[in-house]
Amino acid sequence: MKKKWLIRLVFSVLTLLIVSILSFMIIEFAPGSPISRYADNPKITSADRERIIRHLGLDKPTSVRYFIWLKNVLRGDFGLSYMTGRPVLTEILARLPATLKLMLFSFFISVAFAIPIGIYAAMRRNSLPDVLISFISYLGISLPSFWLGLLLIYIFAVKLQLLPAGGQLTPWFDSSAFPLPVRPAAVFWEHLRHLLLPAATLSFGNIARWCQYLRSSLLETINENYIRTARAKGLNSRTVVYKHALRNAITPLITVIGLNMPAFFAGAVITEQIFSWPGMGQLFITAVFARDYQVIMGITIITAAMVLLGNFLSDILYAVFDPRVEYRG
Amino acid sequence: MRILTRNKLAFTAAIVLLLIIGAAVFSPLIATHDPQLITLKPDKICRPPSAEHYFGTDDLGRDIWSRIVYGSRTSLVVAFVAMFTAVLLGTACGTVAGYFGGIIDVILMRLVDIFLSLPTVFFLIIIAAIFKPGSLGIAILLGLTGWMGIARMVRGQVLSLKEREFVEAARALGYSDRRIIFAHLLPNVAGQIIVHANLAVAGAILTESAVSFLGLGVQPPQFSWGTMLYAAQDFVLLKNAPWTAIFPGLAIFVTVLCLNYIGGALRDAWDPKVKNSGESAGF
Amino acid sequence: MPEILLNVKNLRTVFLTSNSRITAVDGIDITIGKGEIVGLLGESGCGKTAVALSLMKLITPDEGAISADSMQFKGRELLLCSEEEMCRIRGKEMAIIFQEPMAYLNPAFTVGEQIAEAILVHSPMKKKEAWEKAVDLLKLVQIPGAVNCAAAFPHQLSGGMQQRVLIAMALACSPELLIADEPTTALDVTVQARIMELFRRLQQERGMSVLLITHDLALVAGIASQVYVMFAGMIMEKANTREILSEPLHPYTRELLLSLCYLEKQEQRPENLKSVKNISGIQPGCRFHRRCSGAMTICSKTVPPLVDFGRRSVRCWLYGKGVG
Amino acid sequence: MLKKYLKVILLVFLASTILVSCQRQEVSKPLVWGIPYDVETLNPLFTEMAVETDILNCIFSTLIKVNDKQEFVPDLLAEMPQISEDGLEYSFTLRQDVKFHDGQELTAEDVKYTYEMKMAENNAVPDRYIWERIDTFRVTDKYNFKIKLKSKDVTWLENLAYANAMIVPKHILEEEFNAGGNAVSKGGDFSRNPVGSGPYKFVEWKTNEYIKLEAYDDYYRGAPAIKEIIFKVAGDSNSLLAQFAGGEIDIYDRAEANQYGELLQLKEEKDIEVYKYPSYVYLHADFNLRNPIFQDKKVRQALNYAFPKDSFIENVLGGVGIAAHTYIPPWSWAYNPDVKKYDYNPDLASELLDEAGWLRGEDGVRVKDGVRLEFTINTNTGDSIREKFEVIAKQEWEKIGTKVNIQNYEPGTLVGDILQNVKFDIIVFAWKSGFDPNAENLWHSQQRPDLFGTGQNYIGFADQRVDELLEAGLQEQAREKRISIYREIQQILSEEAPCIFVYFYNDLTAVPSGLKNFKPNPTQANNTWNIWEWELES
Repeated sequence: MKKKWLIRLVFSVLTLLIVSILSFMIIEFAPGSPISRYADNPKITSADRERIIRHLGLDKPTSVRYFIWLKNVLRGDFGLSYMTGRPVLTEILARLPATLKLMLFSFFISVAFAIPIGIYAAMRRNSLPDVLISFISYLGISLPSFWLGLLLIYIFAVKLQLLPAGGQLTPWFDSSAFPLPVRPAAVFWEHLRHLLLPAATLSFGNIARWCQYLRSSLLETINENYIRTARAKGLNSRTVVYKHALRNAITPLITVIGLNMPAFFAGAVITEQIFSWPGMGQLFITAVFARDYQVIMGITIITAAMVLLGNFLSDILYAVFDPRVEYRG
Repeated sequence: MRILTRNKLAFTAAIVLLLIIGAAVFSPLIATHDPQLITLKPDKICRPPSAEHYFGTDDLGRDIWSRIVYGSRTSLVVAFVAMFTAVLLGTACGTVAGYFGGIIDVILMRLVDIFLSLPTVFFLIIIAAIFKPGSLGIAILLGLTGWMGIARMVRGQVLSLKEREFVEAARALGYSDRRIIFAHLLPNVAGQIIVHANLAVAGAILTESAVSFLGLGVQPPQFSWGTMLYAAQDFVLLKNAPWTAIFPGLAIFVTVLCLNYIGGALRDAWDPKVKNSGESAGF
Repeated sequence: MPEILLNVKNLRTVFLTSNSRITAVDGIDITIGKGEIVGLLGESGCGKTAVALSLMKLITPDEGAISADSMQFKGRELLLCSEEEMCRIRGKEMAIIFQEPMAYLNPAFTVGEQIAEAILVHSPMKKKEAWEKAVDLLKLVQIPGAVNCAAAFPHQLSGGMQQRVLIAMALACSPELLIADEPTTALDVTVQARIMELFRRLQQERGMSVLLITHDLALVAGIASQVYVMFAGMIMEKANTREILSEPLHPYTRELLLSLCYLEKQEQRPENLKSVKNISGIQPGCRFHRRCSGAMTICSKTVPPLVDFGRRSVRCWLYGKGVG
Repeated sequence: MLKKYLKVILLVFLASTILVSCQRQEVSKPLVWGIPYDVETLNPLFTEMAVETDILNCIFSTLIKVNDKQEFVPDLLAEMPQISEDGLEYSFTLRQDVKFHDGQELTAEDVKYTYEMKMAENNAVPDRYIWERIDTFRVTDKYNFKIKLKSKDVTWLENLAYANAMIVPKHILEEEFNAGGNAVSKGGDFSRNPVGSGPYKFVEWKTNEYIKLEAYDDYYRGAPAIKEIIFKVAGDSNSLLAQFAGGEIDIYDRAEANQYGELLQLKEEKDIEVYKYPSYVYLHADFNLRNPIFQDKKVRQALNYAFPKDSFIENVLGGVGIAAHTYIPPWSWAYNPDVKKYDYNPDLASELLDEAGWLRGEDGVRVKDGVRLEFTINTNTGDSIREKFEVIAKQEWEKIGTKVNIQNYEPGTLVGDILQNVKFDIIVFAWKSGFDPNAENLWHSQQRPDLFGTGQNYIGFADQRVDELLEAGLQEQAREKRISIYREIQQILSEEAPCIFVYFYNDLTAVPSGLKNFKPNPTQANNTWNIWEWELES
């Protein structure tokens, strides 16, 4: 079994390599170049341009640049950003925590809401609450996050002024202004109140999708015969649902959630933009527009690695929840 | 048709969807105005819904009702083509990988991983730059970049289904792989596929709008519900002329809703497991 | 007549589907005495399983509804028992063995866990003790390598093993009434015999009653004292085993007896709830009249009443002059 | 269990809300300035972004400044430089009371070092344009230096007023320069910990969150009144508006035109002031003169006549903008009020096309010599105003018998490919004029990048008279003579109509009404140019 996972790991690394080659080629074929940002700067002379191209190492052929890049990456050096001149890794690491914080919190929120709501809807299927839940879910699925985000900002930040419209922390927030006993609560709240709106925006669609998945999957499971066995043992309906049905119903959800990892990143790009969240999303967009190859490659590789990790974890979880898969697979 | 009448809700949904499709086909008959007609007069710009303009006008004085009617053409084509592409690719890949396993599985799943981790944005930019796709092109692109989820889901389902007794029985009876896949496996995965397909339609309508922002999707003067919604995402517009955002949003919502109800009924008809539980609505 | 354990009067079970109602059990009476083994005989789709589920009140409101004049178990009226009370009865006082073992075992848990769970629900015990008891139970049902088996997942076991696991699970709390729905279909003849032997032993040692539901007359013949013959949701004949075997009254019972003589190997038809559907769209008259060689005019018009002959009863126009 | 679960969530939320209401006691809040995105560097040697200028204005000083009346005033200099008769040599005298934030005195050596840094071979500074014109740089004593230009250029001095001519400290950069192998990096230590001589000291830069500055008490003009300034990154214009409305930022600079109404409405509710003032940025639709269709002046004029410029400004921009008729804004001293103005006149446009020989074909599209009058407009995606320009232009131009296609590109592609490789028919984007009317890079025939590899004359405009005038304008010192030079250039440009000058932007800035001495500055000096003077009355 260990060997199996090891092989999987090797394949993941190979996948990363292929992704890096493809990305490099794709970027290379994209119109525009890192110096196209100077096209509208009247102060740049053609000599300036050539000098910058040389400095960035862009005068070398693509394949040579790829191998230089690869060699450096293997040593942990992702190069310097063309935009800021700082190491790509530094740039990414400066933003990754914020992105992860938002993603993990939203993930937690999504799971925390989707699972009970999904169970509730399945248990009372076709009742009024279920119909309402599915209605809201469809709304969540058909509402674009940029729209929802703006709406939330308008209500909670502009009108009610309850929560901040953006940012991760108030720049002048000073925890020492609070007496010691409430200080942890104050810090916690300071973090939480900034997280609430973006996390809600990022989670709404997920909650909608996941709870409907779970509902449908639970309904299928509840019709399984082993549920009857469980009830025949004298288990109360709660145990039957939470232990026997849920355990089996959750497996398809795990795949869906694992697959949502890239979507989470994509969603984060828009959410981060709307809520001025200091994460990677904005870095990626500006890097794309500025054709900052180094940053793009860095983010691509790191997110690809995270996506692979997510898939890997979801596969492990899948095997844990559904022992049949492990058996022959 | 017999499938649908089983369930009044699904029946209603089917009628509504037919109406929407009808609107797309017969746009010129249903639209009250030229959807592209810009009227730069203060009394025409951002007007609320009225007898003249059922859904009001947008910030260039265009009739929103007519734009929604015409916009359905782009949106539906993009959504359905994207969905079919994704479902076809995903199901094929997932079934083959899950059923045959071994090296085929490994290769196909690595392919999925690669596609999942590629920077889709770049992919889209380049293809858009090279081919200048119209709405059909975008639809196929969206399908090509969105099949991986379905593939993994189908594979997972097939993996656990093929351990089930009926598949083993079928195999023991010497049925061909093709017969087992089409007669035994796919009908059992169909429920989940329909769920995914439904989501894919909604996803495609929305992704198209976001992608347009990057310069890869439907560009003016062409428009879709998604781009209408995107154009209305402005804070000021949202506050002062909410109908510019509400009606395209509603159009998407109703379509998604209908598809889901129909999908639910189709799945009931398809999936033997849920049949006798009286399960009707929902995914 | 021993002390009565279960007494059911006029049990009706209706299943709901999205477009119709199916009466799977149509007014049957069953009485089981303490320490008695009673057979419920009938072919696939006759509603046997529905009876089993109804007795345990395991039919959910979504699936259908049960009704009866009374359902007395140990002097308690089950119809009046809340779901909570039923939970206490199920598995402890009344247990059930399903056929199709693979489908009735949860694929996500080891069989040991599933058996231990059945024990833990009803008795305060440490998990480890329960596990040990589960292993004992597996030994009891003749599973070779019970310790390994307990740690296995259902899909890792053969059909016969799975069936025995289900039996072990049902026996976990030494129930007073065991409802065994085709308990030995998946087992080969020797194991089948051993299981029957086990039932008999438990009956004698612990005074356990068994409702043995099967299509296999031979199985019933060997073990049951009373036999109910069921066809299309109704009891056709009730008698003690000897009488049934020696002097079957109902044409259907006779048919069953004949088939026992001629068929060496019983066809193992999978039977489950879905086949109950066959009953829908019932014609008036005796349920059996279409297959009956001696059908009369009245048979196709009116349902015959259950004619009571004291110790035995039969539902056939041949034997009683009912109404009309 | 479900209910309990939901209850707990609700409880946490309620408790948090109560907590926040208790927390509402305002701590001494700094002045918060919203910026739409994070800056790239705080090293003025490498700066390119307007937002960077906002911040660098606080930290660094320049030799001279451009004030809100668009006049040169000395900053680090004791007085404006003396210019020799031939216009080649500039003599500078520095103030003697300027100290960097670390207490070291700012001297002529620092100025020279700044120049040397710009010119250092290994430094990847984006532009050397202004510095390359220097022939010699001579430090005469601690506070005096002389610069001699290679050739006469009356516009040269202006460049010294902006962010990329800010003076950096030699004693600090030297170390990095030597350690970096005769190079400093755009992302080097100095760019994240800048030390300047401006009114504010750098405190903290949290990537993509905020940059914090505090008052420099030893500033030579005296300690600034506002003690702390934070430049807070706020995503985009929607976010900026929301954060401004929610009180999270105090100053919203460069608001969008369509937000003007909203800001005025906010003014009713809050204590704010909204400034609307003309800017040097103008939107234009360039004709690609390499395309035979556009080589005929009459076609270009017709398209100019057929676009309803005034209606566009009134209805799409809500009046936040001023019609442009040339690249020089109406409030510039060089503006020519008598240029040809293309007021909306579709009939005249049709006539012009008829005259040019473009006659309507069967489908209503004009044809000449078998060529249809069909072309494509490009702009960058994500800019709703430009997209609106396109659809309006399409509607109006098709009325006069053309076929218009629209094709937009993601910004990187538009600039890097379509513009740079002049692959467009008509391209819509904006330029920012300098406040000096010189625009050699746009109109001189030697500045066509496809032919000469330099310049921004993407239109491909070539007019001998304009070339001469542009060259003369650089040599001429006297204001009156320059006026007549640039008036003639504008005359020719408006007649030739190489593009549609659409409108000059109006800049919008919303500030707390208690902010004193806020003097908006539409030049590249930006609005923080006089930040030392600001005071905040509550």
